[in-house]
Amino acid sequence: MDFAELTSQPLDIGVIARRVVPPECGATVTLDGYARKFTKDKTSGEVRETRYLEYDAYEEMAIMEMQKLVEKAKEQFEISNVGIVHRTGRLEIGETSVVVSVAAPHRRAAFEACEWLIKELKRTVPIWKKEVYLGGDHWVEGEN
Amino acid sequence: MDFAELTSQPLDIGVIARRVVPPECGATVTLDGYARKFTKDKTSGEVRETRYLEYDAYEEMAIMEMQKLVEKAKEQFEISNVGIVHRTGRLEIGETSVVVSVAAPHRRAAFEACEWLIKELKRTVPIWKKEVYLGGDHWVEGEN
Amino acid sequence: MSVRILFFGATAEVACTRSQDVDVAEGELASSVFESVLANHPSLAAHKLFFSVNQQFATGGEIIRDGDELAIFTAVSGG
Amino acid sequence: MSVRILFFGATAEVACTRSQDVDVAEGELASSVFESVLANHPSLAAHKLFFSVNQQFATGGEIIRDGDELAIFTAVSGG
Repeated sequence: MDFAELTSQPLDIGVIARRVVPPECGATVTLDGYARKFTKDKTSGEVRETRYLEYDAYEEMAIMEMQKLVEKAKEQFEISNVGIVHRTGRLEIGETSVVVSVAAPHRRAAFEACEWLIKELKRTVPIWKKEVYLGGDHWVEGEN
Repeated sequence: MDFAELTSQPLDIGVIARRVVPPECGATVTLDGYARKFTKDKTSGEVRETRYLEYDAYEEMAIMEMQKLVEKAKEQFEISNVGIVHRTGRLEIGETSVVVSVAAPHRRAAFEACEWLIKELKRTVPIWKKEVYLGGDHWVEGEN
Repeated sequence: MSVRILFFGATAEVACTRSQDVDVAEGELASSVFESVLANHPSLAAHKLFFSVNQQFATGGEIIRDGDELAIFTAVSGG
Repeated sequence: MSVRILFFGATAEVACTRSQDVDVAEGELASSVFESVLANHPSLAAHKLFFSVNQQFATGGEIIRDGDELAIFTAVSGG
């Protein structure tokens, strides 16, 4: 089964990885991103301790863009199933923000597709991250 | 934290992926192998329906070999932490047989290291798989 | 004829709203609608902005129709 | 002087045991110990075999000491 979802609930990567598995495949590659405690400011180089994160999403468009990525990945790579779930709202440090899981008959394709998907997701899917640290907060703007 | 373990208990890939995460990293790549229902015989090409799998391990040596792989991976790739857990004993269809999880500051290195680790694990770690199907069973011999 | 403009993340913070309805002329281009919105929120200009029309990334050349949903946002940073 | 030979998976099934103690001579090479074990279990020859001495992959040139742990197994198939 393929899926592209947003949720404000905690993500269980084991459950997500298992949902993409068809009975004829033997391996899944899963990318798991999470709220990190320390962030380096790209301009100043200063390391900040994050208190929590907040993700905002243009939900309807984000799901459409994620579905497009799933379709493109299935055209480009020999994979069976793809699942993408992105968390929204407030995330405590250590909580999972995104899971990209790819099942394939051969693991090479699963690795390639998973890496391509997370790269494209960060580039094209309309979701924004706010870092909240002691004494302030900051909406991260992508490099795109 | 790095770890290389064998267990006869069910694997929870979410828990394993989370154990490798240091606070300064933001992404983990996890390879999840599992007992597949259908297997193609490499010689005859015939597709068999597997009832269950059984893994035998030379436990002491397997853990040493997995620890060697962890050390080599940390030399070769810019990664923070590696966790490898392999299941032993009887596995029902769909259960996870192995989890390789790599946390890194940059996801490229995590993908590369994870792929290298599972390839080397399959080539060098003394663990053997028996496929039990209707009417027989068969110890799989690796290609090495 | 009216369209809805959505803001997210940094642009919602700067615009002090997540949504705003604006009147548009028949046959108006998306670029012209976006320009007038930006004129009302000059501090948005401090950001590199992206635009969408009906949930598709927009170049500005789109002809706007009644009820269209437009959005203005900064470079995405999910993941 | 005696060493223990371990079998796993297919070799344990063929040898009908997971472990066997054998007497060895002072200074005997691993290859010679393995050959005598194989002579007692001729059906092992149907398999491509790998060997270890004290949990390290062995080439056969290792000099065996009292109490060493040797193993005979087929190509690994974990994962």
